[in-house]
Amino acid sequence: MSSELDSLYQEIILDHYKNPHHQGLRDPFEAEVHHVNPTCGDEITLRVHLVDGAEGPVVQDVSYDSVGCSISQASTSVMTDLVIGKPLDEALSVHEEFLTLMQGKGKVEPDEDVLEDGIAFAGVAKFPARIKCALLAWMAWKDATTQTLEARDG
Amino acid sequence: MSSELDSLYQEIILDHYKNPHHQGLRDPFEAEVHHVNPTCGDEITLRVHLVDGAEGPVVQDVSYDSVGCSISQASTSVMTDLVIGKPLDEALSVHEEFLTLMQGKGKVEPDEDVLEDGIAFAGVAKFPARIKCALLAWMAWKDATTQTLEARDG
Amino acid sequence: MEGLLPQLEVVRKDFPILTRTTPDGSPLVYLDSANTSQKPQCVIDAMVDHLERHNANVARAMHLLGAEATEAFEGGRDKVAAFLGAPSRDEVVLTKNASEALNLLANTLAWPGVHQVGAGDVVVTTEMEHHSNIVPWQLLTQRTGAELQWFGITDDGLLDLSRIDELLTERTKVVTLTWVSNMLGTVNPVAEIPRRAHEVGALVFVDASQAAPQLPIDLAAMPVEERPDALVFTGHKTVGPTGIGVLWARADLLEALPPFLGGGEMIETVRMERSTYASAPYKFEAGTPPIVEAVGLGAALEYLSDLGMESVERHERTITAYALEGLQSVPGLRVLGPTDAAGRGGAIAFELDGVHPHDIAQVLDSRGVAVRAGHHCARPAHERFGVQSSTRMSSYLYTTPAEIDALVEGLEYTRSYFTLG
Amino acid sequence: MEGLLPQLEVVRKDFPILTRTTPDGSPLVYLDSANTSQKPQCVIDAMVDHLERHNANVARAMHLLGAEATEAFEGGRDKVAAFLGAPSRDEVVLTKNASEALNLLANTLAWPGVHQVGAGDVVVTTEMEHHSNIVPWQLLTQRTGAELQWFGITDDGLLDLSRIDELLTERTKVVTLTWVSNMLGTVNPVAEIPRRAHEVGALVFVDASQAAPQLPIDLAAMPVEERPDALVFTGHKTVGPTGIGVLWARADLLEALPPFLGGGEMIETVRMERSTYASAPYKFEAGTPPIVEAVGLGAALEYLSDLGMESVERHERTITAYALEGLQSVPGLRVLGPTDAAGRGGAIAFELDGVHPHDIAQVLDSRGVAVRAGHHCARPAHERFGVQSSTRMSSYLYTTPAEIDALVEGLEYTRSYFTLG
Ligand SMILES: Cc1ncc(COP(=O)(O)O)c(C=O)c1O
Ligand SMILES: Cc1ncc(COP(=O)(O)O)c(C=O)c1O
Repeated sequence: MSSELDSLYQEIILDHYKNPHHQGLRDPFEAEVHHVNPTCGDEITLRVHLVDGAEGPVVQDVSYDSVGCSISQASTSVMTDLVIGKPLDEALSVHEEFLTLMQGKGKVEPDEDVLEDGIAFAGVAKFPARIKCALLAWMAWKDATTQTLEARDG
Repeated sequence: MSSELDSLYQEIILDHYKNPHHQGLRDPFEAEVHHVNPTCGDEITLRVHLVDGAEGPVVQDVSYDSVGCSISQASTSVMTDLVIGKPLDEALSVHEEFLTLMQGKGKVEPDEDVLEDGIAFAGVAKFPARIKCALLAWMAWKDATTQTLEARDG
Repeated sequence: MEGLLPQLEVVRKDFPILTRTTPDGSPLVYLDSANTSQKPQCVIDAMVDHLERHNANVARAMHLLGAEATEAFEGGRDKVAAFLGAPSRDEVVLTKNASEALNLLANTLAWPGVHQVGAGDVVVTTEMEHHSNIVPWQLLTQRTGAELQWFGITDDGLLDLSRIDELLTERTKVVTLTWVSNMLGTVNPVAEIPRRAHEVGALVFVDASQAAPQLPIDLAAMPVEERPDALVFTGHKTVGPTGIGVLWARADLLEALPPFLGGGEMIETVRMERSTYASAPYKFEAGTPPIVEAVGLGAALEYLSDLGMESVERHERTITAYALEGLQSVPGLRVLGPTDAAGRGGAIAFELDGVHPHDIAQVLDSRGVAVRAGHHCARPAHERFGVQSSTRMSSYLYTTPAEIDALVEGLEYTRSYFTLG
Repeated sequence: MEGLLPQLEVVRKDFPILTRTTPDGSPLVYLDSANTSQKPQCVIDAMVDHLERHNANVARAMHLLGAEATEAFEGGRDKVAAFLGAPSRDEVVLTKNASEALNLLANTLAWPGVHQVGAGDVVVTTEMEHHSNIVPWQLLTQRTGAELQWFGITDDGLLDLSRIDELLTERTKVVTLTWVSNMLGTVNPVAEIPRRAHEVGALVFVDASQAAPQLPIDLAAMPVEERPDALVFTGHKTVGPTGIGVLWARADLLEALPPFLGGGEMIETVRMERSTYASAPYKFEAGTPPIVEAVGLGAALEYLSDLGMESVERHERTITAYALEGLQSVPGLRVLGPTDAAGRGGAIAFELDGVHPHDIAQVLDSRGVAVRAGHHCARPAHERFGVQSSTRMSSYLYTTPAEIDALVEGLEYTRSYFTLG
């Protein structure tokens, strides 16, 4: 019983939950989005700040304000660690990798070099009801990023 | 097999079906109604002509135009035989009696003194899908009669 | 324990799913019955028998199976009418769920007819409704220019009647409210509100989705001025199948409302230019109705009546009292809604300090205890209490005191796992 | 006989009801499958297993049973998507029947949105539609001031395309038509009409209620300009249960339509003042969906796919050809609709001189042969042929040539009973 639970609630997840990184809403930002998990009401407001780097856009900052369960809060914190400071291309491929892990029904082997603390969510993929929790912030980030790029191009 | 069928398609019914009484739409009339059996599309247009008798209204004429199956056509013919010329009160109680017979699931013993040829429909009560056929004209007559009375009173 | 259903262990045997265990072998403790109830064997058997032996389409079929299926389907309607004490069986419209029944009412009021709702009219709902009794009225009022107003909730979780005179005026065309809250458990004054609303000429609709499973209902016995004009419930919460709901409405209201969905079965005559409609209830049942579902629902309501709704109610009250006591013994736990079982239904929503409802539900689930976490389709009521979501346990006629003990132990464990762990 | 399903007798064993007999012992000859189909054991078993072991509400439940029920329900949606070759599973909305799916389309087009239908706009249907594809459009056009027009029927029972240029103009906002007629059996040109209608910018909706049981459908394989914008069918005619229907519509159409029914599951956030909605398909699935029905429908469509829809189609054609031949051997019998099995579905409506359809159906029923009598929810098509009602036989994958023989013999007997007797 506890072992099943422990595979979900990894130490890393509980740590991020108790001490989330990059919390709060900060300026400057190009896009702000509000996402909701309609099943449970968990919510996140998230801002993205991109700057131009030598080889394309770089994720300068991601700031947020959110209410949610341990999984969604920890996932938000881990996500900011993983994308802030990265070239956008690289951040987007981390996003892809995380998505693949979550949709893998617990059968995908996570790559620690890419996902770092994110590998702790491998266990979540076995709990279909919680996958949405783990993805809430990632989806919000993707959405805000897309909006930022569209605003630039348009 | 045939005996079950024969209990439905009594000789009397088939006779009325082949040679329906009082057919056609006639003047004068006080109310004309159009009823439909939505299940199968059977239709009847029916007129009622009431006159005042010594002890209340008398059913002077019931005339009709209809399309329908053997049961509905025969039932219309029998109905006109039973109500035309009768004091309205008496006609209404024949109507009641016929209704009771039809809703009796084949367990009501018909009274030949009241229902005359109508007793042939006792078998129909055992065929739920056909009860509506047998009642189409009776319901139309009741409706037209009610409309006539309301127009008088109103 | 006094007040439980007699022979509770025998009753539990009627429900095959209650013998299920979790992957690691814990027995299932199902405390999510306000979400959906479990089904007794007799309901399943009735559906199987229908599908294996009597299946046909209804009304329009004249053959042996058609007659049997029609009798079975209309028999379901008769059983619903009997269960509600409906003045007439023709007042019972079978829908797909309670939500459709509420939308049927809201939707038909948008179109021309004596009850049409338009600009300047007011529709009144409450802050403790299920979303299915809020959103249809938002759509109606937004689309017609009418105004939506609502009763609030007191700090104790009761309907706040202090503004009743402002809410019920001659502008008020509709008052719609839940009999029993699916989140707070509150039992609302469903005699007083109809009486007051009828005085100003409003229609009153009652959402009995949580009441029908738990309380005896007898529409015919209600004084006319206190009887709602329409009442809805849903099959799957009364030990029946999904795919079927019930709208009861008084005959002349059904007659006065314009059609909702158009199609087969609801017509009298169809010409390309225009159609005429069948009379109620058929006018509101376009297309092939939920036939096997009506058979299942009929069996379900008979099952409940055989147990006796008074006994079911007493059982629910008893378990609810025991649960309220047990829950409040957990440190840091706060019950949302009335804490006295006497005037309350069996849904108990609560918060536990420092642990998110998802995480509570997850830990409980790992011990085989099934509860619901989230806003339970009652987000405004959550907002009223300043919480974003809650955990909800809900018992039913098959719930035992031991299952409540398992919940309380699970909550103690959750605390230790999360806040102290 | 060439073209029948291989192992037809084994297939028949899958359908428990086919072993039924009438009270006097005649075997059941079920020729009313266009009305509703019979159910194979695997469908019934899937539903029972769900109710006995996995029943819970979906989406909102986080516990073991909730996860299992959600997976089973969404698995049903996946199977529907696969059966239709839908470009995306999120384009599959589960309704209560085909009628609701058609009303969903007609109803949402009444309200503000890019596709809103209003005064001056034209909606085009056909004279051979089921009432469920006529009445919703009458309601829409009457309520919005738009105009309803329709394709007629040729003497041979085909869609009359001679007025197509008048019907499809830049005023035309919607064209809705049946793929296969439930009365005449006609198979309509469902590639040509969408192509032509799309040229004038109209939306095209296809009623596949009779097509889905009989023909392979592959939406993704259709050229975009010939693909309808939406397509509906109903569970109970594809060996699935009642209480479930399917609306497939392209993703951006679903996104553009305003909500239909409001309530639980279809929302994103609810505040008393206003709500935001979930994305498709959930936006159109208010309230508890047909869960056990989705499980049953999934099993049904898998059953059909396992047999192979090409084989089912071949079987239907073969039986239909044999039936057309047999029926036309009966003196005084006139088939309504195409008499060549090649381009036709399995419903065959006919008249028999001097005997009313009710009486035909009654005599046949006394011999265990189940057919339908009436207007089959296609009154305008009957009116077109100057008949008030007809008798209809309709075969399906379990129909044998011997059953057709029983029908033909029964018709001979009917003649003798009525016209000569
Ligand atoms: C062509 C056609 N369209 C629509 C329907 C309506 O289906 P349902 O009654 O399941 O809504 C039917 C069947 O009755 C049909 O044959
Ligand atoms: C109070 C209340 N009203 C309405 C509903 C909606 O019922 P359904 O989802 O079956 O339409 C529910 C249950 O979800 C409920 O608890």
